[in-house]
Amino acid sequence: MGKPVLYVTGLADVDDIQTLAALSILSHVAKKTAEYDTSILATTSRAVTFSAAQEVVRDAFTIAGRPDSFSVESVRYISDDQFGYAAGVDGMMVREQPAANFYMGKFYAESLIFAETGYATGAIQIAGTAQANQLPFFVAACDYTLIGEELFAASAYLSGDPLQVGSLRGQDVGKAIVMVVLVLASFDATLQVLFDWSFTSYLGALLS
Amino acid sequence: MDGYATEQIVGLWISGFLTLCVFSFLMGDNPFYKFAEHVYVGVSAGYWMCVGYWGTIRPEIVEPLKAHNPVALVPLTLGIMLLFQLNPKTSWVSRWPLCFLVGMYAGLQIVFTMDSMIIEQVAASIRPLLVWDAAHNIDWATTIVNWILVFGLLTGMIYFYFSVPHTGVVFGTGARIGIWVLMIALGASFGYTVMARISLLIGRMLFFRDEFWPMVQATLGGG
Amino acid sequence: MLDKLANLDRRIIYLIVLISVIVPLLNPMGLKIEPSESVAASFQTYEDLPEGALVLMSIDYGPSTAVELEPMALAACDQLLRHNQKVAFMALYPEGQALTNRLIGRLKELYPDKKYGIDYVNLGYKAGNEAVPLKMGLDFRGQFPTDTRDKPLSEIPMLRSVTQLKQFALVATYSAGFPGALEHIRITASEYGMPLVVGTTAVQTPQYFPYYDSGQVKGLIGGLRGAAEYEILTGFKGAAVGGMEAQSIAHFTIAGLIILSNILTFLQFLRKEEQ
Amino acid sequence: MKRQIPLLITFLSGITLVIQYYVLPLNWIGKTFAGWFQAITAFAYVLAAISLFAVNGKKIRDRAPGWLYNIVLLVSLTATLYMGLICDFIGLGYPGYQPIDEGTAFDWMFQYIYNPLSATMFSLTAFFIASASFRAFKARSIESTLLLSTAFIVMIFRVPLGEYLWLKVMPDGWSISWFIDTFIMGGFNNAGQRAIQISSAIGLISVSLKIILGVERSYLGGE
Repeated sequence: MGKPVLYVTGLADVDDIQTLAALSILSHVAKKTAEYDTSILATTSRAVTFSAAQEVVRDAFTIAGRPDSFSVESVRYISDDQFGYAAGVDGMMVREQPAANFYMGKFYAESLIFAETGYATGAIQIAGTAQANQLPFFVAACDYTLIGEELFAASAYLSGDPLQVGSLRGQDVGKAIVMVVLVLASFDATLQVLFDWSFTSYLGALLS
Repeated sequence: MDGYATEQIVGLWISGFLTLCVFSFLMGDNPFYKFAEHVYVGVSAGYWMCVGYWGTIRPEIVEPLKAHNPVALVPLTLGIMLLFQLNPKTSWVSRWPLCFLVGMYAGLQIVFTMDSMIIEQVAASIRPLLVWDAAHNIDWATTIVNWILVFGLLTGMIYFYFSVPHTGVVFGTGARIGIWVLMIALGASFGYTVMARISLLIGRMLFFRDEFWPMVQATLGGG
Repeated sequence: MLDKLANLDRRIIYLIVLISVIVPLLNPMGLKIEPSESVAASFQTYEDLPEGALVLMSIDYGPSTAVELEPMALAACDQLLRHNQKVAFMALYPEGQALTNRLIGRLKELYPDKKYGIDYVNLGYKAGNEAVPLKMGLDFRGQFPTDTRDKPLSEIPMLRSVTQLKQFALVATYSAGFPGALEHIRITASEYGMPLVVGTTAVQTPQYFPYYDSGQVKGLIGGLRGAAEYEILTGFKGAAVGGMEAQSIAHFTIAGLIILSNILTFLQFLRKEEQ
Repeated sequence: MKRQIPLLITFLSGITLVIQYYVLPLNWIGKTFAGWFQAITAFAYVLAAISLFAVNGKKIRDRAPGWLYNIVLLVSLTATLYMGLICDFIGLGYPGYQPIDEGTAFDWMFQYIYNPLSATMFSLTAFFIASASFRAFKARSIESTLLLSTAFIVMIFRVPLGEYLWLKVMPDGWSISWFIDTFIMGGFNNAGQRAIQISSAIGLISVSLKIILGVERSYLGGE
């Protein structure tokens, strides 16, 4: 009952990793709305993403044990054109007055139009994208924003698939290596400046 | 006739008209904008196909085939298989070329990402935390920048480190400072993006001031 | 009154922005522009090229970002032709080829004595994103067998002896997005070791600053501001300098809007506290 | 069968590209694969144009709402293809010139139709950023306050008027553009951008590995 939840997927098709992350998060959000019996509105701008989103929401409602309350109308294809998509979703925001807006996936300049209208309707707004130059606008206008890698981490975490979570762990090992090398090498460079001696120069002398 | 060839005059009138059609979107969606938008979609798809043919399909496929080089048959067949995507029943055929593209794209990412985007970037962030200037006292500016570079990157990476909850001294404060560094970086990017967007509008106003208006004066105003 | 002002109609804001751009364009103030370090470095990289050097210029932008990038490319071409060096144009962006035609049209006006095929040539657009710099580095003539007029490279005077990417003294990319500067940084510069100058839109400048800081890129020119600085350094009378005043007024307007909106929210918050 | 062979193609093309990069005598494979990759990408443009004919043709046949605009789209698509491709096939082209070269009708269409439409379409974002700045960009948390204040500094002092006013007010030893270049861009922006880019580069390599090894299959879409 009450106001619906609006879930906006980005402009890219299923061949883009950000759209896939958006669909994986959509399944989790749809499951939650099914459990709390609130309606969900998912909008897409590509035909293939549209059919994939329909599958995702139907499965989510079935898993949540309420296959009957899934309506085909809840997943909509708006338009392929960037500003046509923005205008279409804006119209829905003003008409349906959703309580919460999700913007997940690959967004370009139209991210501004969504965030602005969403803010004006007073909805809670959560965004997530890896598009570096759209992040400032989502951060400034939305209540919470998944930044870059967080979008993929969230989709892996929510999907619960051991392979996805495992690969997340693997990537963290890579990041840990970068952090350790950064700290040690900077410390080493500082020694070089202070005492004109450092581990690397010492090793270098040994090897040569 | 006063320095403007006829096709230039016709062209500038059409450009002016189409520019105003697109700007009319600001007053709300209307037939002029829809007209301009559909012309844009049609012309851009046509442009991409023509340039794609002359630039790549002809030299990679048509000419080798004319020279009876059989190797060019491979990209030709893979290309035609891509067109099967149009009909849902035969769309599985288009998966073969798609997989070649995706596989090669993945191979390219592995090969060209490690060195230029990770190793060289980390190397450039390794800075001494104390720097003397010529007179052998502390060069405060460079030292502070080095601290920001080293610990900014470190805390930023902690923020993107997901397998440990961001609580406690190291990871809690680390992630906290990390998000602040990211926010200042995104703030700078926000400022630059505003600069970019405004210059797009300046570009269109320059079109009216420097190209469209002189032409109108030259042709209608009798110079 | 407070609420009416807080959610002002969009169209009034559009009008404010339009006025803030048009007014300065009609009467310029002639403000001084200070060239920044990364733009001066790009200028110097071009200046240090030897006499008669051959430069590969990759036009990787479309009409929507031409306002920022075309002035940079034009000022650089003017600089090259003035030192009678040679420039070969290529494009990773489909629209880059047609915009190269426009550049060549302007160069013909500026330098009537310079000839196509001797001082500048258009090698055109190649589809395939990263695959183009990859193949170009392995076998330049294999990637660009002919120019856009189907003339083989062997018959083009300036490229007759050119078979490898290494024979170019410098690669410059004027890039609006993908494919563009990042592909040239990762492949042309990092992989094949070519000196690279990057001109990019203001939107992408922060993303490419780290590559200038790490030395992978010899120079970085960012946005209309960078183009204006470059025009001042080369003394080329271009479009970018004129736009900078409008840029200033518009920025002050938008900054004012942000401050006003936050003040209004704060006042609304105070009023709600009193009730 | 429909999934095994495509995944095998992805694996082979990815692995081959990685191997040929490290084994130098094999890099003729890289060259041939790059040629095929380019040809197939060009075919994707052909596919896009044909699917436009299919989608819009259907809408016109069913008289879907706004079908007049679909006719406008197809007319501009066909006109562009005629000027850039078909006129050459039927011999009405420009002898010795590709029909898309300088001075051709195709080039005129680009300069006076495609160019203004594309440039104006994106210049709309200047208006959107202004209205969003006023209505939605609030300093509601430490993070957004940091972001907006940095954006404010960059917006105001990266333009000549800002620098002019700063020099008027501050003693001349203090240069604001030096401060922005050194600390905001040279320090925080580089640290923050590197944190974002290095994390996404590591993520990119991980996803590419998953694609080549067939762990990540969702790009194949439904069954």
